[in-house]
Amino acid sequence: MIYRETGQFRTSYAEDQAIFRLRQDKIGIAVILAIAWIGIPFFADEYLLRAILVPFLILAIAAIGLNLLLGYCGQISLGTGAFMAIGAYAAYNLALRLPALPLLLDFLLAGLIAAAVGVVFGLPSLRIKGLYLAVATLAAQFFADWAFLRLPWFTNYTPSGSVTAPPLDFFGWVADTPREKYFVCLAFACLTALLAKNLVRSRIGRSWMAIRDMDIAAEIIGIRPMTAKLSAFAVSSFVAGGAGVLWAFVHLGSWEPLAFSIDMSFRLLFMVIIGGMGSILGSFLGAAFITVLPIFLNQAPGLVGIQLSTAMVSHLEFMIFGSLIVLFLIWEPHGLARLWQIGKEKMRLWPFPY
Amino acid sequence: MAELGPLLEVVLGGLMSGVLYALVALGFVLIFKASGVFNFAQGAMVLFAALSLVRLAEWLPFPLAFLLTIVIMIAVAWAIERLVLRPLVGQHGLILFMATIGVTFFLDGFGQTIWGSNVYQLDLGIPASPWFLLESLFPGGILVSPIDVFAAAIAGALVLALSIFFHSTKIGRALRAVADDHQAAQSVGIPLNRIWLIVWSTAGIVALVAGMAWGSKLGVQFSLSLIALKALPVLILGGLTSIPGAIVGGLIVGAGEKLAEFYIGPSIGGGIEYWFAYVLALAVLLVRPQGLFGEKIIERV
Amino acid sequence: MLATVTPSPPPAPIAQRQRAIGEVLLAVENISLRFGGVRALSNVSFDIRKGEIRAIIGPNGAGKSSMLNVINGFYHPQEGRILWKGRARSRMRPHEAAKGGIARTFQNIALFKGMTTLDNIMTGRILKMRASFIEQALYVGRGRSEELRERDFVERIIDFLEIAHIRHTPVGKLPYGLQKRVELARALAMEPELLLLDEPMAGMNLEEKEDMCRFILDVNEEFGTTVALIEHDMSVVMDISDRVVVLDYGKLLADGTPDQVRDDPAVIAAYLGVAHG
Amino acid sequence: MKLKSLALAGAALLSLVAVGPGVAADTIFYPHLVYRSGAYAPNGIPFANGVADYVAMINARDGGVNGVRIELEECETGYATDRGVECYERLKTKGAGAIAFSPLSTGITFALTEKVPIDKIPLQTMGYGRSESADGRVFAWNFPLLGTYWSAADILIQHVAKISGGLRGKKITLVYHDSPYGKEPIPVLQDHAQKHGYTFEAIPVTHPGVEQKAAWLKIRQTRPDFVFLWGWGVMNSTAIKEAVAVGYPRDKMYGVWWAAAEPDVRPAGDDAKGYQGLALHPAGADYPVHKDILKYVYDAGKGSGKREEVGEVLYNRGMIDAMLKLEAVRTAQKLTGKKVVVGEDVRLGYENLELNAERIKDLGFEGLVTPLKITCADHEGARKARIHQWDGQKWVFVSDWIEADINYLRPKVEAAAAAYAKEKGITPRSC
Repeated sequence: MIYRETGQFRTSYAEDQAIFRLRQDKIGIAVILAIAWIGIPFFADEYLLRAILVPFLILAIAAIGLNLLLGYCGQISLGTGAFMAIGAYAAYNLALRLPALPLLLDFLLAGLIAAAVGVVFGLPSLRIKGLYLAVATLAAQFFADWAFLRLPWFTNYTPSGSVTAPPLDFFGWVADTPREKYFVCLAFACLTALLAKNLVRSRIGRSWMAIRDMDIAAEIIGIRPMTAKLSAFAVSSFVAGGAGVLWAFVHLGSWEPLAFSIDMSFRLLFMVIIGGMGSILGSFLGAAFITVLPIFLNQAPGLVGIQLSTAMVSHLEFMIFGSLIVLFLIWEPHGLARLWQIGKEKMRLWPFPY
Repeated sequence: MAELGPLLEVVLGGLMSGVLYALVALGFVLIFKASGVFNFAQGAMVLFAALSLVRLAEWLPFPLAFLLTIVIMIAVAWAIERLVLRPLVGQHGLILFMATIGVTFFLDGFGQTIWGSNVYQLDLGIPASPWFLLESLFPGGILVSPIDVFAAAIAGALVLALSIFFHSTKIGRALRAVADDHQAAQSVGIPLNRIWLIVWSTAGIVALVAGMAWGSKLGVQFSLSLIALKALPVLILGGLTSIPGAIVGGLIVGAGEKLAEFYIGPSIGGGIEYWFAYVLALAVLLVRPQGLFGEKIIERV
Repeated sequence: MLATVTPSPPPAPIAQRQRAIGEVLLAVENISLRFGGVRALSNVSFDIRKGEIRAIIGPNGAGKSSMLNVINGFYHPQEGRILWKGRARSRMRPHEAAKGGIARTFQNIALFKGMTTLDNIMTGRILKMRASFIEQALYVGRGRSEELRERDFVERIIDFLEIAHIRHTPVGKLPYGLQKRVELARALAMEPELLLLDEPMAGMNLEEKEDMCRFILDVNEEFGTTVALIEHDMSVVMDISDRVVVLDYGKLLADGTPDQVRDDPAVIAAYLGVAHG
Repeated sequence: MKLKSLALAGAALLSLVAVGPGVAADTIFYPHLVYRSGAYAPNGIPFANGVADYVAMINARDGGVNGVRIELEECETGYATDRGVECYERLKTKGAGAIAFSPLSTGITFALTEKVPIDKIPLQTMGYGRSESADGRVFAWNFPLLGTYWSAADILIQHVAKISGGLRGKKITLVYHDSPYGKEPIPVLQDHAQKHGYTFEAIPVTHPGVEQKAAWLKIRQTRPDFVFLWGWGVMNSTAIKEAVAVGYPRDKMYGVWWAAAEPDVRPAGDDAKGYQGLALHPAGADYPVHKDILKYVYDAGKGSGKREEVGEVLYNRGMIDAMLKLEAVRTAQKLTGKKVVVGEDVRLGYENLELNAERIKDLGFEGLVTPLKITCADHEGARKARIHQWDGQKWVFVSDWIEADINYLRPKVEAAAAAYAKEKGITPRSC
């Protein structure tokens, strides 16, 4: 009875075009934002902030990046980790070599550099499709892994190859407590989500979806496949690059190329599939799920009195991820986001389901 | 002459590695040809098969363990066909591909759960010490590894067996019909499900052979599943649907990456074989999107 | 839900015009198209005049769809040329044809199945939108105003084609007839000068066909859009088209008014034994 | 239905993650980062078992350290840095608070080095980690006990110089895991090359290390006098197999102490015979401490691995790792007078840790470890190793204890530590 649209009339197309059309949705998002900005920082302990929420938010950003490409434009990428790495190392080098630049500008430039590289590796998408593209993006992944490992300039010739981020100094405000870092990530996540949502409901987003659904039909309505695909690669890589900067600077602090290996790319792919392809909300749900599941598997059996070995838990994690991917692809390709939506529809009709 | 020796050795060593890549790529091609699925799980199947064999052989005589492993691989193929492919029939290739990534993770976890995570030695009784050929011509001779020769022989035999299977048996002809046109094949009364089961089982057995070759070389361990990643560019290079393509692609990648590593690598930091195959495949893709041996993709409107 | 919406006035008045056939809009000259050894079109020439409804008919495999594909740039003929508004066109890609003012629908519906009816039709307005990337990302300036303006335009097409009730439905879930209508709407949203319709009425029942005929005629009348259509239903073709081109085995068999074509002995011969409609 | 169960599962998940199972506050909390699956599991498992069994034995035999029970919790890192950081964040405040961390990964060590000073938790990196962290004045929270990679490199060079009567004109090739771990010894080996006059070449092997053909063909071509192997996990056994395949003599190969254990040689079978490596401690299960472990843990059916694997090289190393940590705890208890100690106390314990021969004997480790003394300035404590050789069945010592040259290494450690201090704005403590 609560989730109802009866009596809510939209009297202009502007209202009908809004991101959240129903009053209940507006209230819902306001509550969630209030919890995220006021509630969580108030009661969350350091562990929750540092080990769960910060990585969750950063991975959600990266997942949005991949989702724009895979879920909206239909171009698969197995190299998201590479673009995160490019962002991270670009920001590191900018901060190191151009200390005069403010950190925020470093972040932005790092994202742009990732976007530029993304376009380069997106070029094959003009000639090749689907599975072949997976190989092209894998090439990006392996090449980036190698470059940051073997070309010492990128790591400022540190003997170990491991680099350390500078302090998070935003125009004099230094984020060093977990709470402050959480705010930084939250701000970026909100901003990314909003911008991504705006893009996908604008011309550019529609041209991506047109390419995804039927590239031939897209062409006949005047969409240039090159522009659409490359812009998707650029935006996706920009977002992934930004997420990489946060992952390195905020979450890890000190890192090596392995932090952005193919495992990271696969994890992000899983987030998008499980969360929901073609859904910004899904990126958050997927990121939450993938972040929390290992921790859950670690702790749940102990609570109900079953002793699972660490190895078993880790193998279980593999098996559960694998099965879930298959299950979601079979039953609900639009993932958790779609399930959430179905839930809302049910609420809308409740208590009269017909 | 002194310069030629190492060059020959590198090429030879590369070609031998290439044979191993080709063995893995072969499994991919079989499945792609018959079911249009780009089976990312092939590498996981290699690992699973090798693990099963090596662990079963610990308490069974080897031939029995081998047969039992074949049974296991057929069971795996059946499960994949039944639980993953059938519900997804008719879906976009990308969806199927992602589903096989799911299968990969499942098999990796499952394999380690029941068989363990250690490095297991797979001793097929092949001497590991190298042979040195043509010692009169080159100082130190040309080094050849018996395991590599064995693997190459196995791969050759397997390709031969598969060709006979495809061209001279009834099932083989049915398989080729399916590869050409699913609907047409079905309309002349070939049960697609059974065909798929046969193909996946064959791919499972190819995985077992590949696992034996790799396992006897490197030991059987989790990392075997990563060779799937090496087989991908081989596949792209050779064309997704061509068995000779897989072999030739494997040889090119194997020899090419070892040569590149050996001669170019040191000057740009080394380790370039990590990506060389991919960049090579990418370059080929841009020139010839269907791969060296693949059928030309004609787009119909 | 949107019944109470009061549409704002249209941004630009659509010119009312008399149904008069104008000058040549598009001319195909000596077009030959081969796939490997197969000849799809050989030496075909005809023209389409501004404002007319031009039908292309012929038995299955006559090369009708190939002809449309040549016109909007999917296929590049080995010989011959195409004159668009009197200017010879070199090889062009379909999106360039779209930019030039050619829109089309497909025999097997080519909608964006994952998007709603509204979004599908909105894609037809992509060429009319100019907002920069930043404006779109921030949903400000032209990013916002264009969305609203084009939404308004699209709503008028939605009203025109009577599909307001399925506005927010993903098109994949719509029945066949409605999908065809949405596809027409998307093509109309492009405000094309030339509209290519590939069997717009295939697989429809009588009532749906009548609706579709009405829409095509209205489009032609109200918007002044030139229409070239492929159709199997002879009665429809004879009723609505101004001129008819008949193709057979990739060759031009006849060209003229419906009456002329109907009485052409060559056409009658070609159609003997072929079911009409 | 699907939805309802999903919602329920979600709620359960969240509540679990937020709260987690409690750990009694009157126990000592021992977090343990392990890898029991993936490419590095073959080496991760025996080490983890050694730690788990030793802690279980102390709990069973003594009821914990000075009667305070130890609560051990494992967290799987898969040798991945981000997973390691997540584990650290999760476990650091659990129970009464973590006593110390041992990530068993140089990459994770690098990441945690930035975090431990803030959280005030010691980082025990026995036989690995950042070499310059031996300087306790700058790295107040890092304890690279028993020897860093710089020490390891120095010991290896001393050994090969001794057996070949000088290294002038010789060739030494390092085959290393391309990660912070593998790169760590390079500066010392390069520096020695100038001093001793040998040619040095380093060949990287990319994670996880199954592609080494080109590396070994190169070695076949250049024929170095010695090959040092700085590998981990499946890379080690692959290296030995490739060495066999190119006919490089195994007895010219020397592994670091992480590349000289049973999982490294066994997959190569008989061909591994003659392979040598550094040993921080002997292998074997006939020390008093093993008898207690077998008696209190395995006889009670609580062993974490197979009985016959007790006493393997990495098992023993895990055991020693746990023992040193618990001795630091014991020292901390004595110094602070507290029963339940946490990270900050344990650091005090580390910096006053002294194990003399007598104490080692009491602990049942006689012959397993050499005496060590950690001070505020020296966090390494001891820097000795022996060379052992695989005879096809077991490891046999072929050298006596060799001690790294502190007079040579210390200035390098201090210089590197000073550079780090400058970069991070740390004021070194005066010890």
